[in-house]
Amino acid sequence: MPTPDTAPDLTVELCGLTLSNPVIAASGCFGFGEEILPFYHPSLLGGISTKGLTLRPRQGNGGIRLHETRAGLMNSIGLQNPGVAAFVQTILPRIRGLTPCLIANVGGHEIADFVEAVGMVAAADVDMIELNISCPNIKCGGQAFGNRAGDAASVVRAVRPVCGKPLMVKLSPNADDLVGVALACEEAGADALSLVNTFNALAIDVHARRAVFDNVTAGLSGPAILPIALRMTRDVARAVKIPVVGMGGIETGEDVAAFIMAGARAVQVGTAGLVRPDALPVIVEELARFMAAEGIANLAQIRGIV
Amino acid sequence: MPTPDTAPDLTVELCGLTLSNPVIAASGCFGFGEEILPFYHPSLLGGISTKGLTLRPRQGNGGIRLHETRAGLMNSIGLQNPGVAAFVQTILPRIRGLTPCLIANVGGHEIADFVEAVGMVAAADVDMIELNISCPNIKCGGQAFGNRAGDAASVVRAVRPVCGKPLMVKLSPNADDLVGVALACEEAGADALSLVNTFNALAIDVHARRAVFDNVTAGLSGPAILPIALRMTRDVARAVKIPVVGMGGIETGEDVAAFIMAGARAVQVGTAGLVRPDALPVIVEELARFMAAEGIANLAQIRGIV
Amino acid sequence: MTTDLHVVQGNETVAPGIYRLSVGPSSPSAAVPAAVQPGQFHMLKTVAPEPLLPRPISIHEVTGDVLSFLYEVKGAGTRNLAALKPGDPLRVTGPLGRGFDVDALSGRILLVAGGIGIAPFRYLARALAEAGRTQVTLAAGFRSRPYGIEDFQPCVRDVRIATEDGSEGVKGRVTSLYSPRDFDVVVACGPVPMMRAVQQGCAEAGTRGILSMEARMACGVGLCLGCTIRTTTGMRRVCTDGPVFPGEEVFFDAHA
Amino acid sequence: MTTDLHVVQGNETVAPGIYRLSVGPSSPSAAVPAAVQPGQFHMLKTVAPEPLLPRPISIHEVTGDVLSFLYEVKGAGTRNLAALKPGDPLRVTGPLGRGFDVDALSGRILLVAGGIGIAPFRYLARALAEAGRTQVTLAAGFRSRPYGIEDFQPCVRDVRIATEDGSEGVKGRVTSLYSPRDFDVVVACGPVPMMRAVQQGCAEAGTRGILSMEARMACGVGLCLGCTIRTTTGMRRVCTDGPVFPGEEVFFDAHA
Ligand SMILES: Cc1cc2nc3c(=O)[nH]c(=O)nc-3n(C[C@H](O)[C@H](O)[C@H](O)COP(=O)(O)OP(=O)(O)OC[C@H]3O[C@@H](n4cnc5c(N)ncnc54)[C@H](O)[C@@H]3O)c2cc1C
Ligand SMILES: Cc1cc2nc3c(=O)[nH]c(=O)nc-3n(C[C@H](O)[C@H](O)[C@H](O)COP(=O)(O)OP(=O)(O)OC[C@H]3O[C@@H](n4cnc5c(N)ncnc54)[C@H](O)[C@@H]3O)c2cc1C
Ligand SMILES: Cc1cc2nc3c(=O)[nH]c(=O)nc-3n(C[C@H](O)[C@H](O)[C@H](O)COP(=O)(O)O)c2cc1C
Ligand SMILES: Cc1cc2nc3c(=O)[nH]c(=O)nc-3n(C[C@H](O)[C@H](O)[C@H](O)COP(=O)(O)O)c2cc1C
Ligand code: FES
Ligand code: FES
Repeated sequence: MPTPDTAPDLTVELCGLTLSNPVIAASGCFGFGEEILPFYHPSLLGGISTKGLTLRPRQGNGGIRLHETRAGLMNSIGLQNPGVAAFVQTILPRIRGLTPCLIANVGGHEIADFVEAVGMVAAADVDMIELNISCPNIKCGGQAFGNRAGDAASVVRAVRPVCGKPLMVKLSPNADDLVGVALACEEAGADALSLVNTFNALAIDVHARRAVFDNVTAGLSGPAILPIALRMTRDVARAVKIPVVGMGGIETGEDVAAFIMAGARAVQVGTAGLVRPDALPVIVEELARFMAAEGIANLAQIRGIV
Repeated sequence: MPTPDTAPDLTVELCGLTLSNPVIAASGCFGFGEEILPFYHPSLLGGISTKGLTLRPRQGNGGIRLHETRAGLMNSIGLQNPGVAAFVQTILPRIRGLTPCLIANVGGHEIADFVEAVGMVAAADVDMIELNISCPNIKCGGQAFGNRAGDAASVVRAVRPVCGKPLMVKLSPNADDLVGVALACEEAGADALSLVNTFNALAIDVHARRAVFDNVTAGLSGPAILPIALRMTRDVARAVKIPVVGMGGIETGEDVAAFIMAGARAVQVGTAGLVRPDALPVIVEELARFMAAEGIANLAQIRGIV
Repeated sequence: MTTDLHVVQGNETVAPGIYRLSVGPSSPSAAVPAAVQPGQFHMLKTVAPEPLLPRPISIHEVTGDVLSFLYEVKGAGTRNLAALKPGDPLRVTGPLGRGFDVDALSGRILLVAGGIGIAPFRYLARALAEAGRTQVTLAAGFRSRPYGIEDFQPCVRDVRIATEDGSEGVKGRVTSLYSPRDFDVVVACGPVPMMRAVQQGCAEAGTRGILSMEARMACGVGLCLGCTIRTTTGMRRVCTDGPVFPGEEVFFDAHA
Repeated sequence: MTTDLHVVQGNETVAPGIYRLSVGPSSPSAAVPAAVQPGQFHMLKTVAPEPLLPRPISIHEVTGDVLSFLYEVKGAGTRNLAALKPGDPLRVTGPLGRGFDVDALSGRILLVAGGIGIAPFRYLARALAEAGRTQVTLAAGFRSRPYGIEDFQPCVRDVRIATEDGSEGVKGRVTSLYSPRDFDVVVACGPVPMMRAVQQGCAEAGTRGILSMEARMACGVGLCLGCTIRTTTGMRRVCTDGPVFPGEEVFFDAHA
């Protein structure tokens, strides 16, 4: 047991990497880690998950891309990104030094594209791959890969051989059977799981009598979803043996503690960092203060206790 | 087209009943309709869905039953109710006159109980049965009936012969395949569907290092869930031919309009009526004002247009 | 029993973290307020969207159509209350629940308050005095400095104070201030562990105990069954069947 | 570029629904504010939990370390701003974005404002005057009564006003107040349809157009890609690549 004046140990081991703390910047909410530099240095965080990368550059979606709901944010960015080649050649050298845990988030609409993209990024100097399987699977009628265990397993199995780096699979909360998908991904070779991606949701402009977003539905994130994301994190963490990175609506250090108690190895924070650019380091400090006040020496003491 | 000074027509046809407006009090958030009398007469509403009834009386859950989250409410009431017999004998005669659309909400943990309970209530003077299939199915390892199409269909098929009244099946948003469950219920003989029940969610008291609720998880309702509930309502309304009653987080007349535009025949309002006892008639007025301002003569003009 | 926007008239700190709020009708033509019984409460909600739910607060004093509340800042809801300024709107729903039955309180009456549990006793003490009860004692316990104990005399003839840190009155718990045998009825309001101790003392002494119970509430008007406690007559709603219960009916095990 | 709590110094109505807010550092020891360029903006968020996101508001005036903003109440976010009182805390993140390049603005300069689009021009006009630009004209269009048009002289030599209801100045659209041919550069800020019309006029006349664009924002600092517009150089973020863009680069079809 620590004496009260021992600083709590916030470190986390994730797939062989040692993170200084469990707070990772969530994909799509942190660019490539450079825009935050005027506010703080990202080495204060456990790690960074990049904006979702795809094999080819994407312009993303037209029309409105953001819409606020009660305690939530809906987005329809449409995976705007420069493509993996530009990432590896131009961006990666610039950002490599920003964090000791650089996670390349990779999306795709076809298995072949996933394989090619993961192969390219995994061969470059990144620390981990996060496979975003919430994207609609063009070959399977537009259902997201992550919605069904079979589809999820096939994309994980396909990228596994080309991925020499730790492979984290990011689960969709819209899955038909979330725990089934999680188990299928573990079985197919995932080294870790992260969840949740955004909830499929709808906003209607009743005056215009149409959906707010051109794509009709969009993804819901933010504090509104926390209680559901926390439940899902616990469900998955209890079902699998590989580490689970939890996320969804985290705003405070105590929220992080809740996800750890629900079984998460580490967490990601997205929307809160959009609300306030310095949110993530503030959350890290809050977590340290909470642990000190509650006499928690390290996160293993509380992990999965609920 | 109405002249500007024609009052909009708010009536709704639901399974042969004509409701004066589409706003129905949601089950579990309106008792049996008597407590509201000091504030307004429930005949101002389209209808009332009663607190969930079970075959035998239930005390409900111990421990904390309510917990607030950002823009949401978690509850774990545990179907506290006096049982169908007491309802039919004692309560029903008292409340029969409160509304022309009295919907008896029935829950259960075994198919045999559902059949017996529905049989008793449907033989009494209620206007419709709402079958709550979100309750855990004791015989199937505690998974809710509503989580799988097969389980949902079997309970609907079992109660259908004993239910001489219109049968509305209330879907769970936690379903593995919501549209599949909806189609299975339609196929099994449901006259209408209502959705969503509460989302399975988790709250942790990080100071006590335990779940807030004795049952660990509890149901999330309120404005936080609206965007997901609205999306689900649209998904189901587009898939089935029977009428769909939408709900989840409705707070305003414009929210009602959004659900109608997403394809709902009518709506239910739960949590908002707990926040403020006169919320439901205020919502009805707001809807009327919205329709008048936008030149919408009746709800059919906007139903399902998104 | 009404729900409408009232107007804040005053909202002053009376001790660290303790405020006294008074609200009046929003217009002279507003409905005449219903008569409020001591021990009843109102659900209060500012116009802020969060927290979602209103908060139950006991009636502290009634003066004409002005309602006063005494409250302690605990979390987001009471923090919103503390930010109210004169002229601000406040949604007030009430009066709610079953208060104290003044007619049934007679003889030597002891009021036992734990911390902010003092809130409903001021109005009750006045009602008891007006009903001619002359043998009323107040025993109030606080963690540290007392608050809300002024103006009880002449309504009560004896005010006894305990503080856990000994900063005022007797050092210790409120239950050390009295012997239940000396009273015909003990009326208590405070945290659950205190209520349990008070009722246990009453039971042993054969003295009637009357408890004003707390519970988390959503609606406050009997709709949701969120505020129930286990009693000898089954699960009862604190908001409509209470908040005042005969002490011997309450099972304390039901509380988390 | 910092994010911290500032203190509200003033927040007055200047016209129905239009407010002028000024904020200062929360303590004398607070970091020296970064120099603010005209056309930059700040993300403002009150301590209220809803709406979740801060709101982008252009810099209206800078006086020492006091920042002023001119804003119109549109929805929940600006309603929260309007409720601020002196002494209240306000989270201010900025200065953000690429503002007007004063060095590149020369010759006969026209500032075209639509409604609350007037906000950034006061600080710009002062900067232009300080940079020795003497041929600056302001054309401002309003639905009804004008606001925010005081104090432009002597920085600009001509102020032209249009109102759609004719209540002041010329009745009609702001674009009827000028001919783009009479200017070397036209700088516009206002609603998208106005910007489209201004840019079209500029294109036809061969005059350089400079537009300060609007978009819904989440972060305001380039993280989320929520605020992009389609331009000849691809999707660009209004918050970091803009809000000021060369008019000929903007495709207006991308707007809903
Ligand atoms: C009938 C009744 C009358 C009351 N009268 C008064 C009064 O006159 N003055 C006063 O200061 N308080 C009174 N309370 C308690 C008051 O309602 C709570 O302190 C308040 O709701 C806390 O809300 P919050 O948002 O500030 O804190 P929250 O953030 O909601 O909670 C802070 C802490 O208080 C606990 N809590 C939340 N709600 C309640 C509740 N209803 N009862 C007990 N604990 C709760 C939470 O578990 C948490 O530990 C009364 C409660 C009831 C049921
Ligand atoms: C760079 C920049 C500078 C701005 N400067 C000023 C300024 O100095 N003064 C001022 O009054 N306003 C300014 N705005 C616009 C201001 O940000 C919006 O009016 C405000 O965000 C609306 O928030 P709300 O919560 O009040 O309304 P909401 O309820 O969010 O929205 C009300 C209406 O405004 C629309 N809207 C929401 N956000 C924006 C937005 N960012 N841009 C355009 N329309 C929007 C919505 O679609 C809706 O129709 C600026 C916007 C940008 C992007
Ligand atoms: C604007 C925005 C863009 C996002 N882009 C991506 C993305 O490219 N890839 C991905 O896997 N997740 C993406 N997400 C999802 C987040 O990484 C995260 O899973 C989700 O927002 C829930 O966490 P939060 O509530 O903390 O934001 C995005 C979320 C937002 C709000
Ligand atoms: C306190 C509470 C009790 C509920 N009890 C029931 C119930 O007994 N039967 C049922 O079908 N739904 C029950 N529900 C679910 C609601 O009827 C509704 O489906 C859900 O709350 C979503 O709507 P809302 O966001 O408008 O509250 C309950 C909800 C709450 C908040
Ligand atoms: S708080 Fe809803 S029944 Fe008591
Ligand atoms: S608002 Fe987030 S990138 Fe511009």
